[in-house]
Amino acid sequence: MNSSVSVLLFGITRDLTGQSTIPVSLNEGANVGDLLAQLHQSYPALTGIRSLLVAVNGEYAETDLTLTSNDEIALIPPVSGG
Amino acid sequence: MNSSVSVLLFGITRDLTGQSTIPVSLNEGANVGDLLAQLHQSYPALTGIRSLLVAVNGEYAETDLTLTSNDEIALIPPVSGG
Amino acid sequence: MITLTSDPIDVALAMKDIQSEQAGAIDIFLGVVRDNTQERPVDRLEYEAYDRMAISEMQKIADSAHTRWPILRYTIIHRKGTLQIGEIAVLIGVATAHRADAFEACRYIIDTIKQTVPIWKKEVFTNGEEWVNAHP
Amino acid sequence: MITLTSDPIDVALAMKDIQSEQAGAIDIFLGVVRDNTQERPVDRLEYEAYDRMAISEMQKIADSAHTRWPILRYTIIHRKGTLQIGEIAVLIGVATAHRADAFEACRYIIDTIKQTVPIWKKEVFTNGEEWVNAHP
Repeated sequence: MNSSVSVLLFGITRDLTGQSTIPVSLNEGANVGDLLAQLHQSYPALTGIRSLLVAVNGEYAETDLTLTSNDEIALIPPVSGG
Repeated sequence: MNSSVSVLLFGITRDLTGQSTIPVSLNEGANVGDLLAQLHQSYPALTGIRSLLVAVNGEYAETDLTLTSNDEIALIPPVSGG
Repeated sequence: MITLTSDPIDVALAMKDIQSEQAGAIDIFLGVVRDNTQERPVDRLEYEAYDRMAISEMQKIADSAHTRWPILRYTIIHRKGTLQIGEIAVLIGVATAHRADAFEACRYIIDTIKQTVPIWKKEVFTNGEEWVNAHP
Repeated sequence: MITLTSDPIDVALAMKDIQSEQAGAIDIFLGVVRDNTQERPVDRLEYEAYDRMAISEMQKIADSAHTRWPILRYTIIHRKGTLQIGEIAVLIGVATAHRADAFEACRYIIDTIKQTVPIWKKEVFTNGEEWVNAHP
Protein backbone atom coordinates (compact mmCIF):
# COMPACT_ATOMS: atom_id res chain seq x y z
CA MET A 1 0.00 0.00 0.00
CA ASN A 2 1.40 3.37 -1.04
CA SER A 3 0.72 6.70 0.58
CA SER A 4 1.42 10.19 -0.67
CA VAL A 5 2.93 12.95 1.44
CA SER A 6 3.87 16.57 0.71
CA VAL A 7 7.37 17.65 1.67
CA LEU A 8 7.87 21.30 2.54
CA LEU A 9 10.97 22.95 1.11
CA PHE A 10 12.80 26.05 2.25
CA GLY A 11 15.84 28.09 1.30
CA ILE A 12 18.39 26.32 -0.85
CA THR A 13 16.20 23.21 -1.31
CA ARG A 14 13.36 25.30 -2.68
CA ASP A 15 15.72 27.12 -5.02
CA LEU A 16 17.35 23.89 -6.26
CA THR A 17 14.08 22.12 -6.96
CA GLY A 18 12.14 25.18 -8.01
CA GLN A 19 9.28 24.06 -5.77
CA SER A 20 8.11 24.88 -2.24
CA THR A 21 6.39 21.50 -1.77
CA ILE A 22 7.17 18.18 -3.40
CA PRO A 23 4.63 15.35 -3.44
CA VAL A 24 6.30 12.04 -2.58
CA SER A 25 4.78 8.57 -2.86
CA LEU A 26 5.91 6.36 0.03
CA ASN A 27 5.72 2.62 0.54
CA GLU A 28 3.93 1.35 3.64
CA GLY A 29 6.33 1.56 6.59
CA ALA A 30 8.76 3.90 4.84
CA ASN A 31 10.93 5.91 7.19
CA VAL A 32 12.78 9.24 7.06
CA GLY A 33 15.86 7.58 5.55
CA ASP A 34 13.76 6.10 2.74
CA LEU A 35 12.26 9.50 2.05
CA LEU A 36 15.67 11.14 1.83
CA ALA A 37 16.96 8.43 -0.52
CA GLN A 38 13.94 8.86 -2.77
CA LEU A 39 14.32 12.66 -2.82
CA HIS A 40 18.01 12.44 -3.63
CA GLN A 41 17.20 10.12 -6.53
CA SER A 42 14.50 12.43 -7.92
CA TYR A 43 16.49 15.62 -7.29
CA PRO A 44 20.19 14.89 -7.63
CA ALA A 45 20.93 18.58 -7.07
CA LEU A 46 20.05 18.09 -3.39
CA THR A 47 23.29 16.13 -2.98
CA GLY A 48 25.23 19.38 -3.23
CA ILE A 49 23.83 20.65 0.07
CA ARG A 50 26.14 20.44 3.07
CA SER A 51 23.59 18.60 5.19
CA LEU A 52 19.93 17.80 4.94
CA LEU A 53 17.75 16.99 7.94
CA VAL A 54 14.10 16.11 8.05
CA ALA A 55 11.49 17.53 10.40
CA VAL A 56 8.32 15.59 11.06
CA ASN A 57 5.44 17.48 12.61
CA GLY A 58 7.73 20.31 13.53
CA GLU A 59 10.43 18.22 15.25
CA TYR A 60 13.81 17.08 14.00
CA ALA A 61 13.44 13.39 13.11
CA GLU A 62 15.92 10.48 13.13
CA THR A 63 16.29 8.50 9.90
CA ASP A 64 14.53 5.44 11.36
CA LEU A 65 11.28 7.27 12.16
CA THR A 66 8.39 5.72 10.25
CA LEU A 67 6.30 8.16 8.26
CA THR A 68 2.54 8.25 7.87
CA SER A 69 0.41 10.13 5.39
CA ASN A 70 -0.78 12.54 8.08
CA ASP A 71 2.69 13.76 8.93
CA GLU A 72 3.84 17.28 8.16
CA ILE A 73 7.25 16.70 6.64
CA ALA A 74 9.89 19.33 5.92
CA LEU A 75 13.41 19.25 4.56
CA ILE A 76 15.79 21.26 6.71
CA PRO A 77 18.95 22.41 4.92
CA PRO A 78 21.70 23.96 7.07
CA VAL A 79 20.09 26.71 9.12
CA SER A 80 21.47 30.24 9.12
CA GLY A 81 19.25 32.30 11.36
CA GLY A 82 20.41 34.96 13.78
CA MET B 1 58.96 73.67 55.02
CA ASN B 2 55.29 72.74 55.28
CA SER B 3 52.70 72.85 52.53
CA SER B 4 48.96 72.61 52.75
CA VAL B 5 46.82 70.48 50.43
CA SER B 6 43.08 69.84 50.18
CA VAL B 7 41.97 66.22 50.08
CA LEU B 8 38.72 65.46 48.25
CA LEU B 9 36.37 63.01 49.95
CA PHE B 10 33.59 60.91 48.47
CA GLY B 11 31.03 58.36 49.61
CA ILE B 12 31.74 56.66 52.90
CA THR B 13 34.78 58.87 53.65
CA ARG B 14 32.69 62.00 53.25
CA ASP B 15 29.99 60.54 55.50
CA LEU B 16 32.48 59.43 58.18
CA THR B 17 34.29 62.75 58.36
CA GLY B 18 31.29 64.93 57.67
CA GLN B 19 33.37 66.90 55.16
CA SER B 20 33.83 66.84 51.39
CA THR B 21 37.35 68.29 51.57
CA ILE B 22 39.90 68.09 54.34
CA PRO B 23 42.87 70.50 54.52
CA VAL B 24 46.06 68.63 55.37
CA SER B 25 49.40 70.13 56.28
CA LEU B 26 52.28 68.13 54.79
CA ASN B 27 55.99 68.13 55.51
CA GLU B 28 58.35 68.78 52.62
CA GLY B 29 58.79 65.53 50.66
CA ALA B 30 55.76 63.82 52.23
CA ASN B 31 54.38 60.98 50.14
CA VAL B 32 50.98 59.28 49.75
CA GLY B 33 51.72 56.87 52.60
CA ASP B 34 52.49 59.79 54.93
CA LEU B 35 49.23 61.46 53.96
CA LEU B 36 47.24 58.31 54.69
CA ALA B 37 48.92 57.88 58.06
CA GLN B 38 48.15 61.47 58.97
CA LEU B 39 44.51 61.15 57.91
CA HIS B 40 44.05 57.92 59.84
CA GLN B 41 45.42 59.64 62.92
CA SER B 42 43.14 62.68 62.56
CA TYR B 43 40.08 60.60 61.58
CA PRO B 44 40.24 57.20 63.29
CA ALA B 45 36.83 56.33 61.80
CA LEU B 46 38.54 55.92 58.41
CA THR B 47 40.15 52.73 59.70
CA GLY B 48 36.78 50.99 59.44
CA ILE B 49 36.80 51.21 55.65
CA ARG B 50 37.67 48.04 53.78
CA SER B 51 40.36 49.74 51.70
CA LEU B 52 41.43 53.28 51.04
CA LEU B 53 43.36 54.34 47.96
CA VAL B 54 44.64 57.75 47.01
CA ALA B 55 44.33 59.43 43.63
CA VAL B 56 46.72 62.21 42.68
CA ASN B 57 45.74 64.44 39.76
CA GLY B 58 43.07 61.94 38.74
CA GLU B 59 45.30 58.85 38.75
CA TYR B 60 45.62 56.06 41.29
CA ALA B 61 48.86 56.68 43.19
CA GLU B 62 51.34 54.34 44.90
CA THR B 63 52.16 55.04 48.54
CA ASP B 64 55.70 56.18 47.70
CA LEU B 65 54.60 59.01 45.37
CA THR B 66 55.81 62.37 46.70
CA LEU B 67 53.10 65.03 47.01
CA THR B 68 53.31 68.68 46.15
CA SER B 69 51.01 71.55 47.05
CA ASN B 70 49.69 71.77 43.48
CA ASP B 71 48.40 68.20 43.43
CA GLU B 72 44.70 67.40 43.32
CA ILE B 73 44.43 64.68 45.93
CA ALA B 74 41.40 62.44 46.52
CA LEU B 75 40.68 59.57 48.87
CA ILE B 76 39.18 56.61 47.03
CA PRO B 77 37.19 54.23 49.24
CA PRO B 78 36.07 50.91 47.63
CA VAL B 79 34.30 51.76 44.39
CA SER B 80 30.81 50.46 43.68
CA GLY B 81 29.80 51.81 40.30
CA GLY B 82 27.91 49.89 37.65
CA MET C 1 8.37 35.80 24.89
CA ILE C 2 9.13 34.42 21.43
CA THR C 3 8.33 36.46 18.33
CA LEU C 4 8.87 35.77 14.65
CA THR C 5 7.92 38.80 12.62
CA SER C 6 8.15 40.53 9.26
CA ASP C 7 8.04 43.93 10.95
CA PRO C 8 11.11 45.92 12.00
CA ILE C 9 12.29 45.05 15.51
CA ASP C 10 11.63 47.79 18.05
CA VAL C 11 14.31 47.80 20.75
CA ALA C 12 12.42 50.12 23.10
CA LEU C 13 9.36 47.86 22.95
CA ALA C 14 11.49 44.79 23.59
CA MET C 15 13.01 46.52 26.64
CA LYS C 16 9.56 46.96 28.13
CA ASP C 17 8.89 43.24 27.71
CA ILE C 18 11.77 42.31 29.94
CA GLN C 19 11.53 44.92 32.67
CA SER C 20 11.31 43.54 36.17
CA GLU C 21 11.73 45.13 39.57
CA GLN C 22 13.97 42.24 40.60
CA ALA C 23 16.29 42.74 37.63
CA GLY C 24 19.74 44.14 38.32
CA ALA C 25 21.15 43.23 34.90
CA ILE C 26 19.80 43.19 31.37
CA ASP C 27 21.77 41.97 28.42
CA ILE C 28 20.48 42.70 24.95
CA PHE C 29 22.08 41.15 21.92
CA LEU C 30 21.29 42.43 18.44
CA GLY C 31 22.19 40.63 15.26
CA VAL C 32 22.42 43.29 12.59
CA VAL C 33 22.74 43.17 8.81
CA ARG C 34 26.25 44.27 7.98
CA ASP C 35 27.46 45.62 4.70
CA ASN C 36 29.86 42.83 3.85
CA THR C 37 30.60 39.12 4.23
CA GLN C 38 34.27 38.27 4.06
CA GLU C 39 34.80 41.64 2.40
CA ARG C 40 32.24 40.93 -0.35
CA PRO C 41 29.76 43.84 -0.36
CA VAL C 42 26.24 42.82 0.70
CA ASP C 43 23.21 44.59 -0.74
CA ARG C 44 20.54 43.03 1.50
CA LEU C 45 19.57 39.81 3.28
CA GLU C 46 16.48 37.69 2.76
CA TYR C 47 15.32 35.62 5.71
CA GLU C 48 12.94 32.73 5.37
CA ALA C 49 11.54 30.62 8.21
CA TYR C 50 9.65 27.40 8.74
CA ASP C 51 7.45 29.42 11.03
CA ARG C 52 5.81 26.84 13.25
CA MET C 53 9.03 24.95 13.89
CA ALA C 54 11.17 28.10 14.19
CA ILE C 55 8.92 29.27 17.01
CA SER C 56 8.87 25.92 18.78
CA GLU C 57 12.65 25.53 18.49
CA MET C 58 13.17 29.04 19.88
CA GLN C 59 10.82 28.16 22.72
CA LYS C 60 12.88 25.04 23.47
CA ILE C 61 16.02 27.15 23.65
CA ALA C 62 14.35 29.63 26.00
CA ASP C 63 13.09 26.79 28.20
CA SER C 64 16.52 25.24 28.29
CA ALA C 65 18.11 28.61 29.21
CA HIS C 66 15.53 28.92 32.00
CA THR C 67 16.68 25.64 33.55
CA ARG C 68 20.33 26.74 33.43
CA TRP C 69 20.17 30.34 34.62
CA PRO C 70 17.86 32.21 37.00
CA ILE C 71 16.16 34.26 34.29
CA LEU C 72 13.56 36.79 35.43
CA ARG C 73 12.30 37.84 31.98
CA TYR C 74 13.41 37.24 28.43
CA THR C 75 12.43 38.11 24.91
CA ILE C 76 13.55 36.57 21.64
CA ILE C 77 12.52 38.33 18.46
CA HIS C 78 13.55 37.06 15.03
CA ARG C 79 12.85 38.94 11.87
CA LYS C 80 12.00 37.41 8.50
CA GLY C 81 11.66 38.80 4.99
CA THR C 82 13.96 41.28 3.29
CA LEU C 83 16.36 43.22 5.52
CA GLN C 84 18.49 46.18 4.54
CA ILE C 85 21.92 46.98 5.94
CA GLY C 86 21.74 48.18 9.54
CA GLU C 87 18.41 46.49 10.24
CA ILE C 88 18.07 44.17 13.22
CA ALA C 89 17.67 40.50 12.28
CA VAL C 90 17.43 39.14 15.80
CA LEU C 91 17.10 40.55 19.30
CA ILE C 92 17.73 38.54 22.46
CA GLY C 93 16.98 40.24 25.77
CA VAL C 94 17.55 38.63 29.15
CA ALA C 95 16.89 40.14 32.58
CA THR C 96 18.45 38.58 35.67
CA ALA C 97 19.33 39.65 39.20
CA HIS C 98 23.09 39.48 38.51
CA ARG C 99 25.09 40.23 35.40
CA ALA C 100 26.98 36.99 34.77
CA ASP C 101 23.69 35.16 34.28
CA ALA C 102 22.37 37.74 31.83
CA PHE C 103 25.50 37.58 29.66
CA GLU C 104 25.75 33.80 29.71
CA ALA C 105 22.07 33.13 29.04
CA CYS C 106 21.96 35.70 26.24
CA ARG C 107 24.98 34.22 24.54
CA TYR C 108 23.71 30.67 24.94
CA ILE C 109 20.42 31.65 23.32
CA ILE C 110 21.94 33.32 20.26
CA ASP C 111 24.57 30.59 19.81
CA THR C 112 21.91 27.88 19.95
CA ILE C 113 19.50 29.75 17.68
CA LYS C 114 22.17 29.71 15.01
CA GLN C 115 22.52 25.94 15.35
CA THR C 116 18.97 24.63 15.55
CA VAL C 117 16.27 27.09 14.50
CA PRO C 118 14.93 26.54 10.96
CA ILE C 119 15.51 30.00 9.62
CA TRP C 120 17.56 30.59 6.49
CA LYS C 121 19.27 33.64 5.24
CA LYS C 122 20.23 34.46 1.69
CA GLU C 123 22.92 37.05 1.14
CA VAL C 124 22.19 39.16 -1.87
CA PHE C 125 25.34 40.66 -3.30
CA THR C 126 25.60 43.21 -6.07
CA ASN C 127 26.65 40.35 -8.36
CA GLY C 128 24.81 37.23 -7.19
CA GLU C 129 23.26 35.65 -4.13
CA GLU C 130 23.91 32.77 -1.77
CA TRP C 131 22.10 30.80 0.94
CA VAL C 132 24.40 31.05 3.95
CA ASN C 133 25.94 27.75 5.14
CA ALA C 134 24.13 25.73 2.45
CA HIS C 135 27.17 24.51 0.55
CA PRO C 136 30.13 22.55 1.84
CA MET D 1 31.89 57.62 23.72
CA ILE D 2 32.05 58.06 27.49
CA THR D 3 29.25 59.83 29.33
CA LEU D 4 28.71 60.54 33.01
CA THR D 5 25.31 62.10 33.52
CA SER D 6 22.60 63.01 36.02
CA ASP D 7 19.93 62.53 33.35
CA PRO D 8 18.03 59.30 32.72
CA ILE D 9 19.82 57.03 30.24
CA ASP D 10 18.10 56.80 26.87
CA VAL D 11 18.65 53.38 25.29
CA ALA D 12 17.38 54.39 21.84
CA LEU D 13 19.80 57.31 21.76
CA ALA D 14 22.67 55.09 22.88
CA MET D 15 21.81 52.66 20.08
CA LYS D 16 22.23 55.43 17.52
CA ASP D 17 25.69 56.19 18.91
CA ILE D 18 26.95 52.73 18.12
CA GLN D 19 25.37 52.07 14.76
CA SER D 20 27.79 51.12 12.02
CA GLU D 21 27.30 49.61 8.59
CA GLN D 22 30.08 47.14 9.32
CA ALA D 23 28.45 45.95 12.54
CA GLY D 24 26.96 42.46 12.56
CA ALA D 25 26.60 42.26 16.33
CA ILE D 26 25.70 44.69 19.07
CA ASP D 27 25.71 43.81 22.73
CA ILE D 28 24.09 46.19 25.16
CA PHE D 29 24.43 45.67 28.88
CA LEU D 30 22.24 47.57 31.30
CA GLY D 31 22.85 47.76 35.01
CA VAL D 32 19.47 48.42 36.59
CA VAL D 33 18.38 49.38 40.10
CA ARG D 34 16.69 46.32 41.55
CA ASP D 35 14.24 46.26 44.40
CA ASN D 36 16.36 44.28 46.84
CA THR D 37 19.90 43.46 47.97
CA GLN D 38 20.27 40.04 49.52
CA GLU D 39 16.51 40.10 50.08
CA ARG D 40 16.60 43.40 51.93
CA PRO D 41 14.11 45.76 50.22
CA VAL D 42 15.79 48.73 48.52
CA ASP D 43 14.01 52.06 48.27
CA ARG D 44 16.48 53.85 45.96
CA LEU D 45 20.17 54.19 45.14
CA GLU D 46 22.35 57.26 45.34
CA TYR D 47 25.36 57.38 43.03
CA GLU D 48 28.25 59.74 43.54
CA ALA D 49 31.27 60.14 41.28
CA TYR D 50 34.69 61.73 41.28
CA ASP D 51 33.74 63.05 37.88
CA ARG D 52 37.04 63.87 36.25
CA MET D 53 38.66 60.61 37.29
CA ALA D 54 35.55 58.51 36.65
CA ILE D 55 35.56 59.71 33.06
CA SER D 56 39.29 59.16 32.59
CA GLU D 57 39.14 55.68 34.15
CA MET D 58 36.20 54.72 31.90
CA GLN D 59 38.19 56.02 28.93
CA LYS D 60 41.12 53.83 29.94
CA ILE D 61 38.84 50.80 30.06
CA ALA D 62 37.42 51.60 26.63
CA ASP D 63 40.91 52.06 25.21
CA SER D 64 42.02 48.79 26.72
CA ALA D 65 38.97 47.00 25.27
CA HIS D 66 39.83 48.51 21.89
CA THR D 67 43.26 46.92 21.96
CA ARG D 68 41.80 43.50 22.83
CA TRP D 69 38.78 43.26 20.53
CA PRO D 70 38.02 44.66 17.07
CA ILE D 71 35.43 47.17 18.28
CA LEU D 72 33.69 49.26 15.62
CA ARG D 73 31.75 51.57 17.94
CA TYR D 74 31.09 51.71 21.66
CA THR D 75 29.28 53.79 24.21
CA ILE D 76 29.61 53.81 27.98
CA ILE D 77 27.06 55.84 29.91
CA HIS D 78 27.09 55.99 33.70
CA ARG D 79 24.40 57.69 35.68
CA LYS D 80 24.89 59.60 38.92
CA GLY D 81 22.51 61.10 41.48
CA THR D 82 19.40 59.47 42.90
CA LEU D 83 18.01 56.48 41.02
CA GLN D 84 14.67 54.79 41.58
CA ILE D 85 13.97 51.09 41.13
CA GLY D 86 13.98 50.07 37.47
CA GLU D 87 16.17 52.97 36.37
CA ILE D 88 19.32 52.32 34.36
CA ALA D 89 22.53 53.02 36.29
CA VAL D 90 24.93 52.07 33.54
CA LEU D 91 24.74 51.24 29.85
CA ILE D 92 27.55 49.60 27.89
CA GLY D 93 27.03 49.20 24.16
CA VAL D 94 29.55 47.55 21.85
CA ALA D 95 29.26 47.04 18.09
CA THR D 96 31.53 44.55 16.33
CA ALA D 97 31.52 42.55 13.12
CA HIS D 98 31.05 39.24 14.97
CA ARG D 99 29.14 38.37 18.10
CA ALA D 100 31.80 36.78 20.31
CA ASP D 101 33.75 40.05 20.33
CA ALA D 102 30.68 42.10 21.26
CA PHE D 103 29.82 39.86 24.22
CA GLU D 104 33.39 39.62 25.50
CA ALA D 105 34.20 43.31 25.18
CA CYS D 106 30.92 44.34 26.79
CA ARG D 107 31.46 42.04 29.72
CA TYR D 108 35.06 43.11 30.14
CA ILE D 109 34.01 46.75 30.24
CA ILE D 110 31.32 46.35 32.89
CA ASP D 111 33.47 44.00 35.00
CA THR D 112 36.35 46.47 34.95
CA ILE D 113 34.16 49.50 35.60
CA LYS D 114 33.06 47.85 38.82
CA GLN D 115 36.69 47.41 39.86
CA THR D 116 38.39 50.68 39.02
CA VAL D 117 36.05 53.58 38.31
CA PRO D 118 35.62 56.04 41.22
CA ILE D 119 31.86 55.91 41.46
CA TRP D 120 30.11 55.03 44.68
CA LYS D 121 26.63 53.82 45.34
CA LYS D 122 24.66 54.09 48.52
CA GLU D 123 21.76 51.73 48.99
CA VAL D 124 18.90 53.42 50.76
CA PHE D 125 16.69 50.91 52.51
CA THR D 126 13.40 51.58 54.21
CA ASN D 127 15.29 51.34 57.51
CA GLY D 128 18.78 52.68 56.95
CA GLU D 129 21.39 53.16 54.27
CA GLU D 130 24.78 51.77 53.32
CA TRP D 131 27.67 52.56 50.98
CA VAL D 132 28.13 49.40 48.93
CA ASN D 133 31.46 47.55 49.46
CA ALA D 134 32.71 50.14 51.94
CA HIS D 135 32.92 47.90 54.99
CA PRO D 136 34.84 44.66 55.39
